[in-house]
Amino acid sequence: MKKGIMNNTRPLICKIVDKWEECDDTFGFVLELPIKIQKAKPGQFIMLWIPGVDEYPVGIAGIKNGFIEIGVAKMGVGTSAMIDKQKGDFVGIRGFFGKPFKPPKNVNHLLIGGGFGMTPLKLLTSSLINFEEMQRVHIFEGARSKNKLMYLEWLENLENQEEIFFHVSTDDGSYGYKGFPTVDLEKFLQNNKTPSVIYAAGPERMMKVIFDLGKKYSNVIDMQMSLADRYIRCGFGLCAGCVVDPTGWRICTDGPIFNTEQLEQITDFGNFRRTETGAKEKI
Amino acid sequence: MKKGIMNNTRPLICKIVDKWEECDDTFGFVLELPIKIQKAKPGQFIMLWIPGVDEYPVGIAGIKNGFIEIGVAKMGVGTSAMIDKQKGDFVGIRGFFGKPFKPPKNVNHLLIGGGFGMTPLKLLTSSLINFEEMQRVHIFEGARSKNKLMYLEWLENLENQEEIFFHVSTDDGSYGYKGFPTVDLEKFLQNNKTPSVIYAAGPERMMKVIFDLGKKYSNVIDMQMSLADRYIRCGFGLCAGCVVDPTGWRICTDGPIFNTEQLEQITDFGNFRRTETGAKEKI
Amino acid sequence: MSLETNLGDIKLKNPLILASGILGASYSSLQRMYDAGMGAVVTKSIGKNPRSGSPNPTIFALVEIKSIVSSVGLANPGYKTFKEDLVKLTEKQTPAIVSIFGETKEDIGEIIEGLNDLPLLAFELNLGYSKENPKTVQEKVGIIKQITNKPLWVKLTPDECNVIKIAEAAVNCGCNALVAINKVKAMVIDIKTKQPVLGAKKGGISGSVLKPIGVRCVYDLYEHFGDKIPIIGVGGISKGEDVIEYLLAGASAVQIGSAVGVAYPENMVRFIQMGIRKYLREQNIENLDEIIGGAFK
Amino acid sequence: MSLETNLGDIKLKNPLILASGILGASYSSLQRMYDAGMGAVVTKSIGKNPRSGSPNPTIFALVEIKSIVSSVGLANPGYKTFKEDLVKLTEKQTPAIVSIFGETKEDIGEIIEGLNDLPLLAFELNLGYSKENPKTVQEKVGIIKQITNKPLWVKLTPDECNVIKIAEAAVNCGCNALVAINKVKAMVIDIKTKQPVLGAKKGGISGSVLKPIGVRCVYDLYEHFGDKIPIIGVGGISKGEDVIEYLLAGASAVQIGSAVGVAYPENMVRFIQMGIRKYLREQNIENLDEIIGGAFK
Ligand SMILES: Cc1cc2nc3c(=O)[nH]c(=O)nc-3n(C[C@H](O)[C@H](O)[C@H](O)COP(=O)(O)OP(=O)(O)OC[C@H]3O[C@@H](n4cnc5c(N)ncnc54)[C@H](O)[C@@H]3O)c2cc1C
Ligand SMILES: Cc1cc2nc3c(=O)[nH]c(=O)nc-3n(C[C@H](O)[C@H](O)[C@H](O)COP(=O)(O)OP(=O)(O)OC[C@H]3O[C@@H](n4cnc5c(N)ncnc54)[C@H](O)[C@@H]3O)c2cc1C
Ligand SMILES: Cc1cc2nc3c(=O)[nH]c(=O)nc-3n(C[C@H](O)[C@H](O)[C@H](O)COP(=O)(O)O)c2cc1C
Ligand SMILES: Cc1cc2nc3c(=O)[nH]c(=O)nc-3n(C[C@H](O)[C@H](O)[C@H](O)COP(=O)(O)O)c2cc1C
Ligand code: FES
Ligand code: FES
Repeated sequence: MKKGIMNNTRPLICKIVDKWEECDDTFGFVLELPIKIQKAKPGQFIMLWIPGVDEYPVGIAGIKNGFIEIGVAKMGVGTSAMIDKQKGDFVGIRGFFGKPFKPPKNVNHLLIGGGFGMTPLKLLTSSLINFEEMQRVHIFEGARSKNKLMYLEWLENLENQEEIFFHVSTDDGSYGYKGFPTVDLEKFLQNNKTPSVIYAAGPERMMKVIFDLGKKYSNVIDMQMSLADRYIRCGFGLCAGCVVDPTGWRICTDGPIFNTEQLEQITDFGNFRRTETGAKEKI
Repeated sequence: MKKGIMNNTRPLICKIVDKWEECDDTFGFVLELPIKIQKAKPGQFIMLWIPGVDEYPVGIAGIKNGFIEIGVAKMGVGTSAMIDKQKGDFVGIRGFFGKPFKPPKNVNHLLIGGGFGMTPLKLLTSSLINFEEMQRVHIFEGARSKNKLMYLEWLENLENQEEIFFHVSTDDGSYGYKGFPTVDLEKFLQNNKTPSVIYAAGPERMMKVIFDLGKKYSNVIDMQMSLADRYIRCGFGLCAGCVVDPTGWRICTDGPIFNTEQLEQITDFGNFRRTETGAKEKI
Repeated sequence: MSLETNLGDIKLKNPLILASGILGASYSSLQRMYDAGMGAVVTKSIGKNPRSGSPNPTIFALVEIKSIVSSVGLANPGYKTFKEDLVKLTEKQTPAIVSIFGETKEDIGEIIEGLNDLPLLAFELNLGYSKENPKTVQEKVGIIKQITNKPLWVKLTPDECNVIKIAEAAVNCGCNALVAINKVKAMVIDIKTKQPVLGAKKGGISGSVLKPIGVRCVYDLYEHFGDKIPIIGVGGISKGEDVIEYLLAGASAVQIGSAVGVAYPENMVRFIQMGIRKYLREQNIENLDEIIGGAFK
Repeated sequence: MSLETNLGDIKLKNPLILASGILGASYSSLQRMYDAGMGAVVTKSIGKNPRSGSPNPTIFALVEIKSIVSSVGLANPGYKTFKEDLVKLTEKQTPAIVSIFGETKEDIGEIIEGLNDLPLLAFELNLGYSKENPKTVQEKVGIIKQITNKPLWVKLTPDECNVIKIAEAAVNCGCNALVAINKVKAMVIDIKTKQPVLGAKKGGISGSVLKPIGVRCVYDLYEHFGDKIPIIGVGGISKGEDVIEYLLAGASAVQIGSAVGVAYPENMVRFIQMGIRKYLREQNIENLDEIIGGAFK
C-alpha cells in the first residue's frame, strides 16, 4: 500500500543534456534520468527542483530511453532560474504525479491548448500517434502571437502524417487564423458528427469556455482537462494545497486531469483557486 | 547490504503447538511460524523470547513446513519460564543466527555431544541422512545418567537405518557404557583410518578435551564445534557480548560453529568467556 | 465489537482522527476524510494572520525509511478567512477540531475568541511552533480555558525540553487531552548539489520512523498520568496494528498523517479499520477500553 | 585524493570511527574493526562499577525502517577491569577513544584518573546516561579537563533539553569535539502478547531513521559554532553517501554504529570507503576539507 505513495518522491538529480528556445520566454529542456524509472503517462507532471531556489510543477512533454523532455515558460523567480540553467547543470525532479489522460478508442481526438499547457498535449500527441486503432487527431493551438506558439515546428512536421490535423490561431493574426482556438474547435464540432473527445490544457478560464462549448455538442462524449491553476506543494496528495471544492479532490493526485463528470462537480472550476496560504481567490 | 542484517530480527510471535518432556528437566517444543521463512541450517540458533521474562539463545533441533523444533534445558528463570508454557501459548523468536556446520562429502561424520548441545546435532543428523553421497554417521552422546539423555528414543529409532551408529554412554552406567563419550570416539578413530570429521556441541570444557583428542589423529580432517558458553545479547553481531579473543570473532555471527583452523586461533576456547558485564572469567 | 472511544466527554465513532496539516487546509478535503471513515478531523494549524509558509520544496518522502521530511512553515490563511471553511464544515455536523498556534498568549486568545461561536468538537494547541517551556504553556493553556468552554487538546513535540514537564503544565491548567507527537527535527542534504533539499533548509520528519518514538512518548505519558487525562497517539501509523500498538501504550485515540498521502486515501482508512477489526476479532476483544494501556498489565 | 581528516590536533587516516557500544566491549573486536579500515575506534561506555545492564531482549531490528531498537543499559565491566583490554588495544598503537559515563562528577573524575596513563587518543563523555542540563555538563567537563590533557569529546543526545545550550556549556569548558547524536528514545510493543519487547521496556532507536535527525543536529551545531569546534556526526550511516551528507552538514568525521551488525563488517567498512572515494572522484575533490560544511556555501 505504502509503495505507491513514496515511490520516487525524494528529488532525483538529473543532468540537463539539451536546452533550446521553444518560443518567446519559453525553453525546452531534456533531462537525463540517473536511474531507470517507470514510463510517465500523458498528463502526469513532475515537481522540478532548482536547488537553492524553488520547486514547482511542470508537465511532461516527452519521455524516452531514460530522458525526459519538459518545457518551461518564464513566470517568476523559479522559472527564470531554470531558464538560466545551462547544459551540464543539475536539477532535481520528483514524480511522476497525477492521473493521466485516458483516451478511449474509435473517437476523434481533439487536443486544445495554449502556453505551457502544450507540454502535456505534446506527449499526448506522441502517444496517440502510436495508438493502435486511432481516429484522426486534431490539435488546436492558440497564442497571443506567433512567437508565443510552442512546438510549432514539431507539430508542423507531424502534420505531414496522415492522422494529424494542426489548427493554429493567434490573437493578433501573426500566424494561423486570427482569433481564439475555440473558433476552429466549434467549426469542427459543427461539421463532424462522429464521437469526439476534447483534451484541454491551458489557462483555466479558457478551459471553462471550452467546457461550456463542448457541453453544447452531443457528439462530444467526454472532455478531459488538465487543471494547472493551483498551487502545488507536496504533489502526492498530503497537504491539500491543491484541493478543489466542494469535492475535496486533489489536483496533484486525483487530477490534474479531470473528465466531464468530475468537472461538473467541481464548482471551483474556472472560478476559484487557493493561494499559498490556503485562502480562496477568484481565478 | 543491509538486508542481511535486519532480516527477521524483530521477535516473530509463534504459537507452541507441541510440548513434551524429552528427559529430566529438558523439554521439547514445536513452534508454529506465523510466516514463511527461509530454512535454518544445522548449527544455527534462534533467540527465544518469553514475553515479559527473558530472551536467550537456543539451538534448532528441527525445521519443517513452517514448524520449528527446539529443546530447552532448565537452567534459571528464563528456561524455567519456557518450561512452564503450555500448548497454545505464545513466544517470540528472532533468527536464524550464525554460521552452520559445513559437512564435507566422503567422510565419516562423527557427532559428539551432550545436554542441550544435542539440539543442533539432531538437526545435523536429519540433514546428513538426506545427504547424497554420505558415508556412515556416528553419534556419540554422553550424559550423567539415563534420564539426562536427549533424543534417546529418536536416535534409537534412527539406528535401524543402515548409515547411523549410535554410541551412548552415561557417567553412572545407567545406560550405554559407563564413562565419557570420548572413550568410544577414540576407539573409533583408532580402528578406522578413513577420513573423518568431528562435530561437537556441549559444554566447552568437554569440547576442548575432544579437540585435543582429535588433533592426535591425522584421519580427523576437520573438527567443527559449536561454542555456546557465551552470553548472547543481539545475536546479529552488533554488541560484542559474545566475542572471543584474540580474534575478535563473534560467536553469534562468525560462529557459533568454528572449524579446526579457527579454534586453534581462539585462545579463549575452553579457557575464558565474558560475562554480561563484559568482564572475562575462567570457563 | 465496537470501535467507539471516549476522550473525556467526547465520544468518537472510531479512534482514527485525521492529523493536523494533512489535507486540512480546506473544508472539502476535511469533509472527504471524515466521509472516508475517520472518527474526527483536525484542521491545519491556523494562526492569527495569513502566512504563505516556507518556499518549496516543502514536502518529500524518503522511501527507504517510509517517511516524510517536511517544512510547510505553518502556511495558513489566518483564522478570519479560514472561518468560512469551518462554517461549511461544521454545518454538516462533522466532528472538527481546530488546530491553532500563536507566538503570544494574546494572539492565541484572539483566535479562540474569533472561532468560539462555531460548533467545534475541540481546539488543539500546536506547541511545535515556538520554543516553549512549562511557563509559556501554562499561559497559553490558561488563556484558552478562560475564553472557551470547549475541550482543549495540547499537542506535544518531542523536540521539547522534557515532554512530561510540558504536559504537566498543560494538564494542571485544565487541558482536556494530550496529543503526542509532532514531527521530529530533521533535514536532508542533497550530496550532488550540496544543498539542503527543503526550501526552509531545516524541517521535521514524520511517517514510519516516528512510530517507535511516538509509542514511547505515549507510554511515558500514560505511565505518568494514568487515567488522569486521555492521550491521543500520533506518529507513523499506517496500519491497524500500529493503532493497536498506540492503544496498548495508553492512547485512547490516534491521529493519522503521512499515511494519508496516497492515491486512494479512502482505501487507506478502510485498510486501517480492517486491521483493527481483525485484531479485535482474533483477540476476542469487544471494546477498545479493554486494551487501552494494556502494555502496563 | 586523501581521506585524512583533522579533529583539532588529532589526525585520522580516514573519517570513519566505530561508534560507542558497537563491538566495543573487548579489545579484540575493537582491534578487528580498526584493522577493517576504521580511522579510529570508540569503546563501549565504561562506568565506575561493573553493570550487567538491562535484561534481554536488549537489541533487535525493525526491518521496515532499517533501524535498531535497543536498551543495553550500559552493561560494562567497570573501568578497572576494562583497563586490561585497553592495555592490549593501545599496545598495538590502535587509535582508541574511551567512552565514559557517570552519574556524578566524582565518579567521572575517578574513571579519568584511573585510565589517564594509557596512550589513548581521547575520552568521549556520554551524556545519554542521566538527565543533564548545562550546569551538570559544565561540572563534568570541568573535572575531566582538570585531570587530563587528553582531548575530550562530548557526545550529545537529541532527547536532551536544548542541544545547543548543552553543547555551549561543553565548549565553554574546553571540550575538544562534539559528537552528535546518540539514540532517540523509542520502544516497541508487541501487540500479540501485549508486552513491550525490550527487557527494559523502554529504549532508543538507531540506524537509518537517525540519519535525517542526526544530519539536522550536526547542521544546527555547525551553524552555531562554525569552525570553533570539530563536530563528529553519528546516526544512520550505512554508505559512503551518508558520510558525505554529514560532512556537508559540518561534520569533520563520523561514527558508525548499527550498520556494523552484519555478517562481514570488514566488507561494510570497505563498501562505505568505496562510496566516499567514488563521490570524491566524481566531484573532483582532493581533500575532505573542501566539503566539510559545504551545505552552507
Ligand atoms: C499541474 C501543473 C503543470 C504545470 N506545467 C507547467 C509546464 O509544463 N511548464 C511551465 O512552464 N509551467 C507549468 N506549470 C506552471 C508552473 O508551475 C508555474 O509557472 C511556476 O510554478 C511559476 O513559478 P515561478 O517561481 O517562476 O513564479 P512565481 O512568481 O513564484 O509565481 C508565478 C505564478 O505561478 C504560480 N506558482 C508558483 N509556484 C507554484 C507551485 N508550486 N505550484 C503551482 N503554481 C505555482 C503562482 O501561484 C503564480 O500564479 C504547471 C503548473 C501545474 C499546477
Ligand atoms: C549458541 C547457543 C545455543 C544454545 N542452545 C540451547 C538449546 O538449544 N537449549 C537450551 O536449553 N539451551 C541452549 N543454550 C543455553 C541457554 O541459552 C541458556 O541455558 C539460557 O540462556 C539460560 O537462561 P536462564 O534464564 O534459564 O538461566 P540464568 O539463570 O539466567 O543463566 C544460567 C546460565 O545461562 C547463561 N545465560 C543466561 N542468559 C544467556 C544468554 N542470553 N546467552 C547465553 N547464555 C546465557 C548464564 O550465563 C548462565 O551461565 C544455548 C546457548 C548458546 C550460546
Ligand atoms: C506536511 C505536514 C504538515 C503538517 N502540519 C502540521 C500542522 O500544521 N500542525 C500540527 O500540529 N502538525 C502538523 N504536522 C504533523 C502531523 O500532524 C503529525 O503530528 C506528524 O506528521 C506525525 O504523524 P504521521 O507520522 O502520521 O505523519 C504536519 C505533518 C506533515 C507531514
Ligand atoms: C546496541 C547499541 C549500544 C550502544 N551503546 C552505546 C554506549 O554504550 N555509549 C554511547 O555513547 N552510545 C551507544 N550507542 C549509540 C551509538 O554509539 C550511536 O550513537 C547510535 O547508535 C547512532 O548511530 P548508528 O545509527 O550508526 O547506530 C549504542 C547503540 C547501539 C545500537
Ligand atoms: S499538492 Fe499537496 S495535496 Fe496536492
Ligand atoms: S551477541 Fe551481540 S555480537 Fe554476538
